[in-house]
Amino acid sequence: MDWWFFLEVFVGGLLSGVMYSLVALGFVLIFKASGVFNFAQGAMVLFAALTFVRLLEMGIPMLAAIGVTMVIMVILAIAIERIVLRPLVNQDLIILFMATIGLNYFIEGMAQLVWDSKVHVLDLGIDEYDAFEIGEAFINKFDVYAALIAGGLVLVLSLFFRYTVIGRALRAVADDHQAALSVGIPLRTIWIYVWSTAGIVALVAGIVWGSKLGVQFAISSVALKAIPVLIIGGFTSVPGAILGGLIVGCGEKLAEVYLGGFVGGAIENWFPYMLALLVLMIRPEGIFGEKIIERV
Amino acid sequence: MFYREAGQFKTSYKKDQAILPIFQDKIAMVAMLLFCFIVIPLFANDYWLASILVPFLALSLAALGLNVLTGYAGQISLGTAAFMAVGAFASFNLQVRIPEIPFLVAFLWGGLCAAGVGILFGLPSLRIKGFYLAVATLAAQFFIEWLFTHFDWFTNYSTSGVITAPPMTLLGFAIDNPLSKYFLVLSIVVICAFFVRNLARSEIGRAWMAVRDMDIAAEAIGINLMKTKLLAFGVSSFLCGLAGALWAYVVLGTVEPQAFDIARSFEILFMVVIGGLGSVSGAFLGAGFMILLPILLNNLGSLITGGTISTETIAHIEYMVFGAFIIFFLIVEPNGLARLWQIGKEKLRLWPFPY
Amino acid sequence: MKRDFVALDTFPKILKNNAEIYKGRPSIREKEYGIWQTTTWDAFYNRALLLAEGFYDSGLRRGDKIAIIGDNRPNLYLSIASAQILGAIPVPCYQDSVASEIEYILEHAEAKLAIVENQEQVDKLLEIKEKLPLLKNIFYDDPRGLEKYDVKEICSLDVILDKNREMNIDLDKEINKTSKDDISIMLYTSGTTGRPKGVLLSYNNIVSVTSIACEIEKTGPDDEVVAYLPMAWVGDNIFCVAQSYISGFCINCPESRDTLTLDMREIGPTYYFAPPRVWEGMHTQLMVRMQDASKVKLWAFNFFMKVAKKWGNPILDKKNVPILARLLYGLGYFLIYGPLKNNLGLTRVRMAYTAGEAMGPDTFLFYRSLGINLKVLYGQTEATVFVSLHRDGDVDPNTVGPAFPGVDIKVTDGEVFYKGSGVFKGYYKNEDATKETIDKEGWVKTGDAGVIDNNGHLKIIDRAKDVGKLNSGNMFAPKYIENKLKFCGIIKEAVAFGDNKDFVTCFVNIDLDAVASWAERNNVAYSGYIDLAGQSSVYDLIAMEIDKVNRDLSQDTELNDSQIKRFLILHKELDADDGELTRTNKVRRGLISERYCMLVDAFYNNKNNCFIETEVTFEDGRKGSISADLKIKDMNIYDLKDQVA
Amino acid sequence: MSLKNQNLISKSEVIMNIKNINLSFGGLKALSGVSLQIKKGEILAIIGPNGAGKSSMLNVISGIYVPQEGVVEWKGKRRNKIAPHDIARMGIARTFQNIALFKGMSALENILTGRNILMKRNLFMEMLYMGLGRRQEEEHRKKAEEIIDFLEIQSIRKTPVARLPYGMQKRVELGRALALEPELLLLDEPMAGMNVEEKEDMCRFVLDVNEQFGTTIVLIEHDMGVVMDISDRVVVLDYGIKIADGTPDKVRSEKKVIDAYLGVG
Repeated sequence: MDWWFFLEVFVGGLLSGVMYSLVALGFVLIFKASGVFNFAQGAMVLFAALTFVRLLEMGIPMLAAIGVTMVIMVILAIAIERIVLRPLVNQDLIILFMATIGLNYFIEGMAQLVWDSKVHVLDLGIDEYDAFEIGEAFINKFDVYAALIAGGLVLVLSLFFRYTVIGRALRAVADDHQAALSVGIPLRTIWIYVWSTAGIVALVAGIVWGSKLGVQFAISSVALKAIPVLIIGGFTSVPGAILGGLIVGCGEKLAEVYLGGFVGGAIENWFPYMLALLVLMIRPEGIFGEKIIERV
Repeated sequence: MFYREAGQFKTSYKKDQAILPIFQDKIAMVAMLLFCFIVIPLFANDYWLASILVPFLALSLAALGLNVLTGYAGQISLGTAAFMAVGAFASFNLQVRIPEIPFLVAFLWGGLCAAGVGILFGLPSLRIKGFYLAVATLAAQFFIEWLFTHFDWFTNYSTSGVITAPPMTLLGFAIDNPLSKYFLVLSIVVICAFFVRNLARSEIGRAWMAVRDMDIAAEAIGINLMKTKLLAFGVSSFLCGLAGALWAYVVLGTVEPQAFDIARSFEILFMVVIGGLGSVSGAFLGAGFMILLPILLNNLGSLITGGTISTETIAHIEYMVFGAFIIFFLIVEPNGLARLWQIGKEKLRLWPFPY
Repeated sequence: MKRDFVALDTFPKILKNNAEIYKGRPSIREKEYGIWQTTTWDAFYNRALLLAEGFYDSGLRRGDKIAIIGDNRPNLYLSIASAQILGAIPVPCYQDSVASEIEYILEHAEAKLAIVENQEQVDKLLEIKEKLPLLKNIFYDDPRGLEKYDVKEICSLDVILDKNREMNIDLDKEINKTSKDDISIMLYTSGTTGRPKGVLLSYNNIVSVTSIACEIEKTGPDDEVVAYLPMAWVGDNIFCVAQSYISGFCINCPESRDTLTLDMREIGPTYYFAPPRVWEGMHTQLMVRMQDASKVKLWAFNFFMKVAKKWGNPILDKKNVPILARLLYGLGYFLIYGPLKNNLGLTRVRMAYTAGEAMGPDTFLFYRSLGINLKVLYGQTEATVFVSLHRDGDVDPNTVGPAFPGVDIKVTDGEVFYKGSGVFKGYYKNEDATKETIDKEGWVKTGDAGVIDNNGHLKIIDRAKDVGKLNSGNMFAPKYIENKLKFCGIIKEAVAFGDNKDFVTCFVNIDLDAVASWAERNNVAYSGYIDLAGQSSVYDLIAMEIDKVNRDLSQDTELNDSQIKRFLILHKELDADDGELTRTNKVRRGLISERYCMLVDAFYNNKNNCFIETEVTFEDGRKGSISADLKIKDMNIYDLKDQVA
Repeated sequence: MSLKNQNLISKSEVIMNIKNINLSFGGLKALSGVSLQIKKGEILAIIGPNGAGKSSMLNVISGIYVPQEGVVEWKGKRRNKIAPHDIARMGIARTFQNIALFKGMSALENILTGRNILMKRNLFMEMLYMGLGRRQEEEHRKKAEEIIDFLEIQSIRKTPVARLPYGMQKRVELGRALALEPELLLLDEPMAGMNVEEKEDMCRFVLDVNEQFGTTIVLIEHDMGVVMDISDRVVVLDYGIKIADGTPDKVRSEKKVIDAYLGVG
């Protein structure tokens, strides 16, 4: 067996895993703060990416474009809170979940209606095929940068959670809604913050993925990839999301390379899910998730 | 106002527990059946039969199946299409292997296989709930889709992966024209609806609803959650499988995995949510809604813009409208059209009094 | 089914016959365990025999009395039938009377057995058993909570009905022994004065009168009636029991008090009797409910009600009506009247009666305008109900109709007398009372003041003894005034004074439901009845109604002086438990004017308010007292010449 | 004084015997060294201040919790871990502190659901609503109706439970438990949050159940007043330890109890 090749696959897996985590982060934020599983995260990635790329195409400088998109995402977050979440505030989580499915469709439709459904090339000035050489293994430069961005984002987020008022507030809510409310933090504002943050995370994910696959409808489906990541890592933990991403990433790559051959390939679509199922059966709350206790 | 119930008293439980205890409802039901079996065939043209009514009925059946699982037993599933696929492929394969099998038997077999697979993927529901479960069913969706695309055995090694469904003949005469297909599908759907209604008002149905409403209490009164949930998965998937077979054989005429992708799963989930969780009529209302809305939008679109509007744009608007409707119903009437219908009925029964 | 009731001259004989000719048809239904459990005529007959057997074994003999206490339950009706088979005399009692009242009746009637509904009644009887040496056994229908009682005299009816032992008495012979002059049933009239008297009714009385009634209304075995009125009241015995015996229709017993309306709706009786207060209650309720309807609905309702008011009665009376009006009425029927009747369970009603009290013409006409053939009858226990009765197409809301077939009516110096086949056999153990009620020619004095108008309709004004004179010398008929007041719907009870006085005054009880909903709509806050009754806005509301009545009275030369000058709203509802009303909810004038004499004085001493404290009895029998300072309000009086716009 | 007339079934036979059990979640002790005998046909009240371990005790009795130490004997046989849904089949039914009705169903359906364990499951017959499928629906409807009649809820038979007032819901839940025809009925704060009349009704029904069906009843409450009236025996818990066990009058007079209840009772 060729260890260099294995290494290459492994590292490749890890790096792509990081990109899953990037998407997963968005889910985690919202789930942590509101217990809502936001199925629309993928659509938000698509929307953010499309907005951003179209702004660029209009000739707006990148930083400005990022800024504007961020603002748009915040507006979107506010709109969602107003129109969707507030009326459903006391409903079962499962209802909220289905609502986000609806939201997912809405945003997907909107994104493509407002912008368009063509494939847009997003060039960050990194050559996709350029790679570092380590021994006989080739590690894709782009993936490395992506990983760095992701890492950076995680760092920023954790700082944000630890050192800002609102960040602490979010943690408080995550730990115990009542407590949070009793210290006088209105749930609504929290939700707006969370969704905005999630939106911005989506933007980052969108940029990264967009420049990898090109900005197109397909990238909304990376959300589906992120779901098993969450299950494995646990819905409530940022490091969990990262780790889950890594596991899924290299898991699927290795499986594809070493098993795929025997079963006609393309197993990365379902392999993560099977992995997730496995985890669910053993530890429903995920590796890092907090145990769910039911009171009789 | 049409309900004149005075004098409709019941002297036995048999009468009191009849499927439609109110006389006026009986009449309405009979009238509707007559309409479906006689009036529609007399007046509907092939376009309506082939591209609206038959698909509508097939999808209603799938929605009915999902409604058993999600609406009655409270177990959400995003893998409906996968179970449909199983139904379609199973019945196809049976017929390919044993050509002399009548297609109805094949359909039944399809349903049974789907039921089996459904129960298999239902197993996680014993440990996990809510959207965790939804995820488990997503796994089914992707896995099965993949299975049928990558193993030629299922597609009988046809090169394209797209295969035309075998012809159907019932008691000698072929079911090939829209009308005969309509009758076929309609009969199957009506029977299934009847069965589901009966289950819903029997011991099993109550067990399902108990699990849905308050599983701890359900356990405390001796309901075996595992058996009950798996039964729900079984019955639900059976119906979905049947629907899948119909979809492939009758609607498309071809058996192809692409017809059962995740989008279909969501479509059917939407039907159930919009139509109404936990009601038979909901499945039909929802399906009707989901089928008619696009057509409506198309016509509106071309009407307003005079045909200049691109189908793509319309598709996008469709997306938004569906999404919006889901949210709207979840907010305004989580029990969907069926509930609205029911409220209306209540009002009629109380008329002219407001309460 | 036409039968001559010469051979079949007693209920046992008729029942036996019914068991043959109506074999398999329902005779009595009871809603129990969620469905209408039905007993057929033959089954009913056989059970009756079984029960009779059991009664015989426990010592019931010809001529003995047997008390029946409880709500309308099939087994209680069955007990009556069984007793009659043995030639014993059933004595139904009001199920809500207190132990002492029951004690008096059972003691006076020398009851040997008591058949009661449930634990509540058993407890009452055990309370007074010592004082009733003659009372041998108590049988109960509903065993709930009675298993643990170990009193040898009490026993469940089921014990008898389940046992099937060999007959040691030939019941056929017993049945044949019964003759038309035997006493069929004994009913105690809760007299507005003094102790109740036991009215003896023979089979001849009941059969003859009832068969005529069935003739008039063409009742048949397909009719349905809901039994909900007290079994001790003559009406229930005639309208339900007797008529179902004669024409073979089915009696339906509701599931419980609080499901009555529901059960009414399910059964949809074809034949419905209700005292005015029930009709009025239904009407008020209906109007209150409609208040919350949407604008459109309300508009449609009001519009079509006008239509009905205009054309409903002519159509009902088969007068000829313009085709357009018919169409409009038809539409209204589809949209409003039909559903309305249906919700009240009156859709199938062929004939509807009211009696006992005067009924507000508006309410009366309201129901008729909906196409409900509501008719007034005037009757008495002593007459086996029927004295006079409205006929189809000849209905006048202000009268009680022409004389009942076979009944003669005469009015001598203001008081109504009658004679006919229904005239009772006498009061039990009370010769004097009997003598002073029935004179030698057999005329019975009703004690009611009335007149016969020019289309031969009888018109009741008041209790004869209540009719007094004002100091002006004009007639003073309190009841007449009180009824006029009560018709307005917001006044539940009224008591007028004026005999030997210069002017008329009255007490008022507001109708809590109606006034409360009024208060809601005009957001008047209140804490309870007393508070609400004391509110000056409520006083004004009542004053308006009284003013209407005064204007009305001022038109009548006779009653011009009877206009109400002063009134007050009582701080408590007049209540049968406090003896202020009879069990049939008639006001006990004398008692009231004694108990509240200080208020009456206040009226005529021009005081403007008066403090009063009264003792009251609560549901559970506890006593307490409530007090209030009552305002007295003055009204203005109209002269004859005043023309009303 | 006790409302119950005492000339009932002799309450000697022990149907459940709990020998000094210890129960703890993670670190914290819920019950320590509690022993308790439940005698056939009695009404036993377990009372105690909040956090005294009443609910834990109830869950031990019902079998949802299995104590780390100690023995629970059900009808003389030692009982080990059992599946939650088998508890009902053992003849133990319960109601919940905060109503756990099936909101999507009518009162009648809720009670019928209580009879599910007494029904046979047959997919096809129920699907066709024929044969057994229909027959058992009708037979058990009769039973359910008897309970409805017993609890005097005829007027709300077909009302969705969600629309019922609190007191009525509690009554329906009791009905659902009775539908199981249990030998042992566990009531978790049956009077919690009721007004006076509702409480009186509930008491009446509890007593009637006990008298007419001879059902053994264990109820936990922290409102002492009511309990003292209806129960034959009272057990008092405090901080997971049994501090008193005996007739209401006896218990009421015990110093420990008074201290534990200072201000509460």
